[in-house]
Amino acid sequence: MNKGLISGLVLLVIGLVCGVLLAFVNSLTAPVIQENADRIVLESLGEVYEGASNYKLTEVAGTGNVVKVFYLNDKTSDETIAIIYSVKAEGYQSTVSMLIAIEMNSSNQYVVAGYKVVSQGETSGIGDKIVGYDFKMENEVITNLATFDAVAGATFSSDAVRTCFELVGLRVAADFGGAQS
Amino acid sequence: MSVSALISLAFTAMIIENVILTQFLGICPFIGVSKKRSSAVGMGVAVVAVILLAGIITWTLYHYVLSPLKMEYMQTIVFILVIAALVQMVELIIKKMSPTLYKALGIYLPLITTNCAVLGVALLNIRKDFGFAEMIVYSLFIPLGFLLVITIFSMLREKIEMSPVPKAFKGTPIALVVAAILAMIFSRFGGLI
Amino acid sequence: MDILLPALVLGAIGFVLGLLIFVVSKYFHVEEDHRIEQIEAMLPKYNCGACGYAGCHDMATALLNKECIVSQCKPIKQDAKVALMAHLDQLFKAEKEG
Amino acid sequence: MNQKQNFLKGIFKENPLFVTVLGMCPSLAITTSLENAIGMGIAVFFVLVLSNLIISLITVNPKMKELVKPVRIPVYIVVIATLVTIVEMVLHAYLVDLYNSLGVFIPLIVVNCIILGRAEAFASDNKPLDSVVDGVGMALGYTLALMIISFFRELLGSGLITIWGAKSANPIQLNLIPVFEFIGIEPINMFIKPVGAFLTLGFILAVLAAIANKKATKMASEVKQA
Repeated sequence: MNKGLISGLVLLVIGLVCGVLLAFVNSLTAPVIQENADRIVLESLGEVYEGASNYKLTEVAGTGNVVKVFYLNDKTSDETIAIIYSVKAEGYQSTVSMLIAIEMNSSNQYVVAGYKVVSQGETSGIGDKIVGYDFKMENEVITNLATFDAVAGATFSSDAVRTCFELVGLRVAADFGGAQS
Repeated sequence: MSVSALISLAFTAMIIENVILTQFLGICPFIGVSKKRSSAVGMGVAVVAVILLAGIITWTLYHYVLSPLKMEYMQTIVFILVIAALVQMVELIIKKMSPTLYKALGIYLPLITTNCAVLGVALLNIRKDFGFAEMIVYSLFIPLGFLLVITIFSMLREKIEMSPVPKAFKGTPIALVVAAILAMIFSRFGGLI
Repeated sequence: MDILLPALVLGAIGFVLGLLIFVVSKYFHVEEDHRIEQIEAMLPKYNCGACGYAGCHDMATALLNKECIVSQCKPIKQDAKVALMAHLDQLFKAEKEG
Repeated sequence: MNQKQNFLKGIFKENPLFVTVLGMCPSLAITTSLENAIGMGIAVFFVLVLSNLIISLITVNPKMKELVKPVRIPVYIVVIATLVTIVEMVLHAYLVDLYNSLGVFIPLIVVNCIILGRAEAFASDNKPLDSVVDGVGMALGYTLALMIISFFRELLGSGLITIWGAKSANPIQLNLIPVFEFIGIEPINMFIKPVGAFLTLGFILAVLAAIANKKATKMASEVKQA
C-alpha cells in the first residue's frame, strides 16, 4: 500500500480514538463548568437584583449597545421573573457600562429593580461620581425618565447613564413577551 | 474597534506585555538561540512570520469551523496539529524553492514547534475574544516584541561572552540575570499608557 | 452524534495533514549530505535550541563541520553521547583517509 | 539500570529543569506562589506519566513502531494534546481557582519540551513499566524544581506562603513576616514580578553550577593524589 496513505490512516485512527475520548470527557465536565460559570454570573447579578441566585439563568447575546441579556426564570414554572440588562453608552471620554435589573409589578408595568455602573473611565472627581450615585430610578417605571436625577456638573457622564435606561426601556416589553412565549 | 485603540493594543502587545519579559512565552529559544546576533535576528524574523500565519489560520478555523460545530474544547489539539504541520510544510517548501531564504529563515523553523509563543498567541487570540483586526494587530506586534527583545539580548550576550563572569554564573545563569535586568527596564514602560 | 462528530472531524484533520505532509515531503525533497541525516538521527530531536543552534538539523551540520562539540547538546543521554562521539570520530577518520 | 536508578535520575541527575534546562516558560510564569507550582506539578505529572505509558504501549510492538515511525511526532502530539485537554477540562470543572491562576499555561503543557522529549528519548525505546517509572521520576523532579523556585519567590516577595485555601477561614500558611520585621526590612515585592522569576532561576542555576564545579575540582584532586 502507498506509504502516504498509511501515514494518513495512522493519524486518522489516532484522531478518531482521541476525538471519542475528548468528547466523552467533555460531556462529563461541560455541565459542571457551565454550572460554575452561571454561579459566578449570578453572584455578580445579585448586586442589582436581590436573590438572583435562586433562579435559573439564561444568557442571550444582545444587539448594538445592549451587550447581554440575562433572563432569570423560576426554576419550576420557567416563568420569567426578572431580566437583567448589560448595557453600554458613550460618556464624556469613555464607555460607561451598566447592569440594570427590570421586573414586572402587580399592575403589569416594568419597573427598575436595581442598577449599577459596572465600569467607566470618566474624569476622576467629576464624571466618575456616577458610580454608586442615586439617580432616583429605583422602583420607577422604566419608561418614566422624568424622575431621573443627573449628577450636577457631569452632564455627559449622566447622559450616558440616561441613555442606558432609555435603551432598556425601548426593548423591555418585547423581551418579557418574547421570553414567555 | 477604533484606530487609536488598535495602536494602543499594538504598543501594549509589543512593549508593555512583552511576550518574553512579562508573559514568559518562548523562553527556551530566547535563552538558547541568543548567543549570536545573526542567529537571534533570523530566529526573531521566523517567529514573526510563523506567529502571524498561525494566528490568522487558527483564528479562522476557530470561528468558522470549531465554533459552529460546538467543538471549542478541542482548540488546543487542533491548533497544535495545524501549526506543527504548517511549519513543517513551509520548511520543506522553502528548502526546495529558495536555498537563500532557507539559510536565512528556514533553518529556524523546526524550533518553532517547541516555541510556546506560537501556540500561546493562537490561544490568547481566542481567550481575549479578539475580532479580526485586533487579532491581526496582536499576532503581528507580539512577535515583533519578541524580535526586539531577542535582538537586544543577543547584543548584550555577545559583550558578556568577553567579560570576566564568576565561574558559577557562566552560560545560562548570567543570561537569566541579564534577562531580569531587561525585565526590570521593560516593566517601567507600563506607565506610558 | 455528539461524540461521533468530534471524532470524525479530528480524524479527518489528522488524515488530511498526514497525506499533505507526505505529498509535500515527496515533491519538495532536497538531496542532502546523508552524513548529516545520520548525525541528526543520533541527536535527541527535541529541537529545543538549548545548544544555541536552530534545531537538531542545524547542530548536526555544525558537528560535521567541526564547529561545535557534542556536549553543547544539553538533553542528550550519556550513552547516546558516547555513541555519537564514536560515530563522529569514524566519520572524520574516513574523511582524512579519503 | 535498575528501577530505583531509573526513578531517581529524573529527580537528581537528569532533573528536567535544573540540569537539562527544558520547560522554562511555565516554570518562570507560574511560580509566583507555591500553590500554583504544586498545581502545575500535578498537571504535568498526570500528562507525563500517561503519555509515557501510552506511547510506550504503542511502540512496544515492533510492527506498530515501524508503522508509526514516519508520522511519530504528530502521533505523539495528538496523544499529549488529548491528555492535556482532559486535564484542562477536569481542572476547569472542579478546581476553577487553580484553572484561572494557571491560565494559558495549562494548554501550553502540550509544547513543554519535557513531555515530547521524554516521549521521543525514552518512552519510544523502552518497556511500558520502565516508561511509567521514568515519567513519575521526571514529573516529581520537575515539580520539586518548581516548588523550590516558587518557595523562594513567594517567601522573599510576600513573606507569607499560603499552601491551600487562601479564601477559606483557616488556610495552611507559613508566616515569616515577623522575621522580616525583626530584621527591619519589607518583603521584596519585585520577586513576585517577572524580574524575580529570571533572577531566582539564574541564582539557583548558579548555585547548582558552583556545587558541580566544587565536586569536579575535588574529584580531580583526588585523582591526582591517587
